[in-house]
Amino acid sequence: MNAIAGVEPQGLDLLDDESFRMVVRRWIEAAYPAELRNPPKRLHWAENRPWYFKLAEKGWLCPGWPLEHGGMGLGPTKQIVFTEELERHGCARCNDHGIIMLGPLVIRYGTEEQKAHFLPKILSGEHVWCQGYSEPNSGSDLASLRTSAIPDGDEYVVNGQKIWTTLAQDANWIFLLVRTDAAAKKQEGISFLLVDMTTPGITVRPIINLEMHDEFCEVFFDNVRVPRANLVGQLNKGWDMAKALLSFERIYLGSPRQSAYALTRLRQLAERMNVWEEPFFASTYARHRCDLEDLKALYGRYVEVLKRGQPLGADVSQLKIIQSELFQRITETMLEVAGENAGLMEPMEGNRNLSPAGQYIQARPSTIYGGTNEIQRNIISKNVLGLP
Amino acid sequence: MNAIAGVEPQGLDLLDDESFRMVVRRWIEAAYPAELRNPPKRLHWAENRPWYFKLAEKGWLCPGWPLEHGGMGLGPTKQIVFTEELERHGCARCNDHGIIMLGPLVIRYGTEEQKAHFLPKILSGEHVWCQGYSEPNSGSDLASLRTSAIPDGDEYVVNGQKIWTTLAQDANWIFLLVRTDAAAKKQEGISFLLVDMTTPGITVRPIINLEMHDEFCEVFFDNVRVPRANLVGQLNKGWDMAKALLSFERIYLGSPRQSAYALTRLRQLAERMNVWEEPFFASTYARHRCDLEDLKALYGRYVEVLKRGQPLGADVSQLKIIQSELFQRITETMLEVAGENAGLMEPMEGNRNLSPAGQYIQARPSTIYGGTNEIQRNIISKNVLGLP
Amino acid sequence: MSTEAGIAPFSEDRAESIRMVRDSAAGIADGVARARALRFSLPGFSADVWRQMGGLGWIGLAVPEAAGGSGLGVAEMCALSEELGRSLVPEPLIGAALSAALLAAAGEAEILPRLLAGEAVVLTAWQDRANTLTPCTDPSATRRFIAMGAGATHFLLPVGDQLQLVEAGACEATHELTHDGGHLTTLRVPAGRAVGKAEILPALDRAALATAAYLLGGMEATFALTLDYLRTRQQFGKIIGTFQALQHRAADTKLHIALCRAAVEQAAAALDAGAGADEGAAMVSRAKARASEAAMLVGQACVQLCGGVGYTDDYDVGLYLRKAMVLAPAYGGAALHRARFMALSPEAEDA
Amino acid sequence: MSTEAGIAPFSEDRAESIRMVRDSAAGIADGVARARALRFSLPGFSADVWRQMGGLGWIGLAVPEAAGGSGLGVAEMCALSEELGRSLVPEPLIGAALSAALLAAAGEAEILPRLLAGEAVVLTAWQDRANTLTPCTDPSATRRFIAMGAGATHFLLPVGDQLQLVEAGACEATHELTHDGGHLTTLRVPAGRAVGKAEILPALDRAALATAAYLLGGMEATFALTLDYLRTRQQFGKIIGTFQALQHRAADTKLHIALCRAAVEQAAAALDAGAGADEGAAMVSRAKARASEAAMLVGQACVQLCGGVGYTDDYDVGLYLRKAMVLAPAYGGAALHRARFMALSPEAEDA
Repeated sequence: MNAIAGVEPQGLDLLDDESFRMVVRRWIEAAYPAELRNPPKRLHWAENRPWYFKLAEKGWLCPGWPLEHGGMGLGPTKQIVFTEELERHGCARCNDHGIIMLGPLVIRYGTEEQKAHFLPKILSGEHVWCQGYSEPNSGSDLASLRTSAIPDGDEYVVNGQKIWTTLAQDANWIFLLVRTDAAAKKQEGISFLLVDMTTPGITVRPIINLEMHDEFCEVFFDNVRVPRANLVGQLNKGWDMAKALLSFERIYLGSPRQSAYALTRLRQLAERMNVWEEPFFASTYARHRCDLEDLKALYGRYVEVLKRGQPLGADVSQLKIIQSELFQRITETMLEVAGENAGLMEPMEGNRNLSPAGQYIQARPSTIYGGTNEIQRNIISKNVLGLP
Repeated sequence: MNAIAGVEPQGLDLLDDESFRMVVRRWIEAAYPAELRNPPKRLHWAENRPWYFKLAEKGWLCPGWPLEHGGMGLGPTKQIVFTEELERHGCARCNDHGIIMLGPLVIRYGTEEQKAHFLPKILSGEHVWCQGYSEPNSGSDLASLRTSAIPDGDEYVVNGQKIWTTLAQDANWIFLLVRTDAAAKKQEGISFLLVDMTTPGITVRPIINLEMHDEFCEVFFDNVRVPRANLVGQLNKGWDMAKALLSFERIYLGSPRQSAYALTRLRQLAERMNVWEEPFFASTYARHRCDLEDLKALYGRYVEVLKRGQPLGADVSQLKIIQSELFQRITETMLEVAGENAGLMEPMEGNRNLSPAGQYIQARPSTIYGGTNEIQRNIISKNVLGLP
Repeated sequence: MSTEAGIAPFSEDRAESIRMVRDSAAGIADGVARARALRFSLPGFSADVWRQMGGLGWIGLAVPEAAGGSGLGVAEMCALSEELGRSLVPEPLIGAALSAALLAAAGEAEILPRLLAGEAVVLTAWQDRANTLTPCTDPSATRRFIAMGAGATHFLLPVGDQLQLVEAGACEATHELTHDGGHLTTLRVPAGRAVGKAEILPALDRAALATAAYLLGGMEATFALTLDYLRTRQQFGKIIGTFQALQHRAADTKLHIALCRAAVEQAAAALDAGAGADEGAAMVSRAKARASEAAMLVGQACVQLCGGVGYTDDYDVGLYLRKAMVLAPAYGGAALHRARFMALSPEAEDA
Repeated sequence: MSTEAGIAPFSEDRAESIRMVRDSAAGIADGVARARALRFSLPGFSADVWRQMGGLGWIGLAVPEAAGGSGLGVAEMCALSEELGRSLVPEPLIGAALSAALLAAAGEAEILPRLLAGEAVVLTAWQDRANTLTPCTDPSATRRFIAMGAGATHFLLPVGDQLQLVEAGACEATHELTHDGGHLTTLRVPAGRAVGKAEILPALDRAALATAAYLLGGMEATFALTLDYLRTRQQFGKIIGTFQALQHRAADTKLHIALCRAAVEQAAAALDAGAGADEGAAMVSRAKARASEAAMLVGQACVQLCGGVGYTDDYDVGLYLRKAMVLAPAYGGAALHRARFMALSPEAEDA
């Protein structure tokens, strides 16, 4: 047995961090499909399921889940190393809402029956999940959501509409925030509900975005009947549960990976376009690079919080603002450097690394999703700076 | 008689614009005290009064006043040319509140007695005026001012405090906005009052600013008795009168002269510091220069409005924002270029042109005075863009 | 919607002529639906509309009447381009007007009338590389970045000190789609027919300025959509246009547009008034630099202000940003033009 | 006020040692009143306080114990500098610590003890021009930009590959006042006494990093004042801190400070951990570039947020901006340090 195959999930936690890193790296390099490295767009299930199953087979699908639920049972530091290695190799993001969002929530708040039913189906790839939070009139103000779930016998009847549902067309289950008490104050009447997407009354309509990609969808609910047993946690406490999970999202969105990736691409583009001698370019590039390194330093301070198992404060919003706006600036420089190539749909010269327009357009929504940067600034001014 | 001395105010209006410009230019070049060109700070009365009297003697003190009141009676175009020539030569700004603010107001709203009494005294330099609008708690929200004028017999009794009163220590008269109806809505209880600063109960306290200069003052009013005859216009209509005058201020504050002057200084500094070859500098300078030329083009469009005698719209606020922020950016580049000289109080090498810190500090309040840029942006979004 | 800040530097006569040109655009430039429908197809524009444009005298708008054109000025061409930009009109009018100007200057009289009538589509293939303002005159060089080249009937090329005309069918052409739904063509060209000589740079300047005007029209249109959104969309129980951070971002957007209009109209007026070669070129550079940069800033701000909706292909604001991505670098981007402005425009003596 | 974002890259032991250093600063760095009173005078600082600093072991904080210093690390020196920056302490501690480090490395043992005790003020005159990171070693060159040079008892100069010490009284010195109330000294220096050799660049890096930390402390102090102002000042019947445009500007200010702290503390930790020469210097450059730029941005934002009051000399926020004007370029400004960072720090291979 070689060093890779010989290390089972149970043994990984015994490795020191650097050995763990090398084990992970070698396996990824051997196992990851070369044609899927650094995909220019978010992949659909049909494209990334082979990788999903490879991870599942290896037992490495769910690094953060406890061993008893089929996860890798990694501590925070090793989870971070694991993610870094996936990013380093340019691995595509899976349809991972079941893995990173729903699984942890069910483990924390679900009944034993829910755990036994849902977790194995995520691990096996039988259930592919998507997340139904935002609504057309509840974007920044998520708590104003109106999709309703009215009890009727053993079921809830769900009516309403979700939007910006990532890869809903690939999913067969959706977890929803629904309003179960119309009279309560807005955060207080919300529950967390699991819905089989094959239930009659559900319609999925992909949204084409500026990349001409159908990453997001609208999902319509017309008298959709959902068993009461699919409610997770307490009735009308869904908001707090969802919010607890979102703190993960806030550091994830602040990870320097997007900016780092874009900067590498900018460097390659600059070499191709021969602009290092241009008066503006060297100083602009130096600025981006310092911005990136400083972001990495700041990010490392928050990672340290996670490693020590402490909660993240509201100030983590800083990371999201800094990273998303740096990502945008880097891609704006790409367009300047690219000159007349700036508008091309396909990568220049068929070289996937030279895709300034693609990177530029992907960077646009980074200041919008995950809570707009305006909202993040509100959070900082109120919850960090104590402004009234 | 030569061409200069031979042209009396009455004749100036007959000249074409370019001839007028040359006549003005030659006289300024001959008459203006060389040591006062491009003064690094706003001059006090003791310093600029010789120039004031030279203008007065020539009859050129008040370009915009009608001939019958002792002005030059110039149309808008020639007034603009006149100002441009003063700026071109680097003439110091006089203690000009009587000339540009009070005079026009008295001419428009004053009684015959007021005109006969006050206008000649401005022309003669006997009255030096300052403007009492802002108060400690009424800066951006000027209309909330609280300095009160309570009628008592033939007099008003004034109590309160003004602040940011430019060169109050040089002035012997002040024009005030005062509250004459405490019960009315805030814009509606304000009147316009002229006050002799030698009246008992007035205290002037200079404010030292970041330049270590005493350009602004606080003025305190403690039971100051002012004749009722010193009220200008209708009781409780002072706000509208003052506002009409402020539209002049808004284009004045949008004039490119400060930025143009600063850019020239930046160029001289860059030559001295030998930074034209620095990668960042050439592109930064080019950007400033394009910004300046585009500002000039935009400014010219508003000047054209004045030339045609039309009213300026709320969108003139654009000019003030653009000019003040460009002025600041140019001076920020100055500090970068100056390196370790950036903090020096005195000009570098005794050369008045090389005063990066002085210019930088002077640029700071340009986004604050005359209505902060935040207020200007509010005006644009509400009154120009129609946002709610 | 009044978008003027101050009074444009045009005489009353010119202003009237400009108004007429704008009015004439209304039939063709009436919203983005047509542009949207033509996206991502080849040739990506309508031959019928092209003939209409010929009939309206647009292709030769600034060509002298003696050469069969409408004999109007740069200001009119800019006004027309602006209207086209508002509706993202895909027909290659600016590129074809460049060809028409060159053909007229060269004294060509065979293809020019067909071009002016909208029967031919002649595009000028002057560029062999990105990020340049210098026409390529090498006959063997591959010509690149020809917008909407798939619809050309002929290409016009500077070769040595001559202009050569070549039929599109004789060329080896590849077309790469762009995010605005159009495409850029790369050409390998056989020897063509010499059609005379013309100064290319002044004609390129006019195309650059018209492109700036097109971008300006687009900025105003996308900003108007965004303001509508801000005035109606609600979050947190309030119209989002009441949030000061969004108000101020909108105000900043307005500033960019105002500066752009001032620069474009000043340059147009100067060219029409016969500005010297360097002076005129410097003003064009300033205007194109401003427009290229402002179009990106305005486009980005509008997408951001419209939030998630702004990122959908269905919503029109995104169309304008993607058009700006293509046109900002066309005929030279901001950095290139600022550098040229500095080179051409000496500064006043120091005071 | 907790200003930490995340957890600083220090071990628990170091964190404790840093806390002790910060606490020890409280007696001297207790607000800006003392700094204000000393402004615009020569020498502009207090000999008594200088001796106190010596007594507290600050001048030799990072000098090895074997050489009579406190033997602490870069992180402690940065923490101390940060506390001094909060109160704008005018004594030339960073400049003197640079001299102490050089004297210790050179094995000098005569003046060093007096310097460490606060009895002498030895400042290093390494610079002959603005905008440089390269020490001047020419004996005849005029030395410039020596902060608080009017209070020096001795100057230390790199001459050839030696260090020379010269008494202040033997030099021809001129002092130019700076906007922070201090001054910069220009020196013409006679031949001095050779005191040995030392590597100058690593010591300059530590001074640059300490200056970055001083600026960081100042940023946090002026921002705290500004937040207080925003929380209390009323206009239009509302606390101005409720206006979203001001809130967002404050949030942006916070971001600059957070990035600055991350960069400074990362560099300090790396130097203490024995980072390689280039790696350490690159991190210092990044930290100083960030601090120099952030200090200006933060200072400007705070003056603007405080409105008219912020522009008065009486109000403290202006003191910090004027200190930043002087310290942003000291030991190299942002552009210089970014360029050095790029030169020293190779990038990871492409993925």
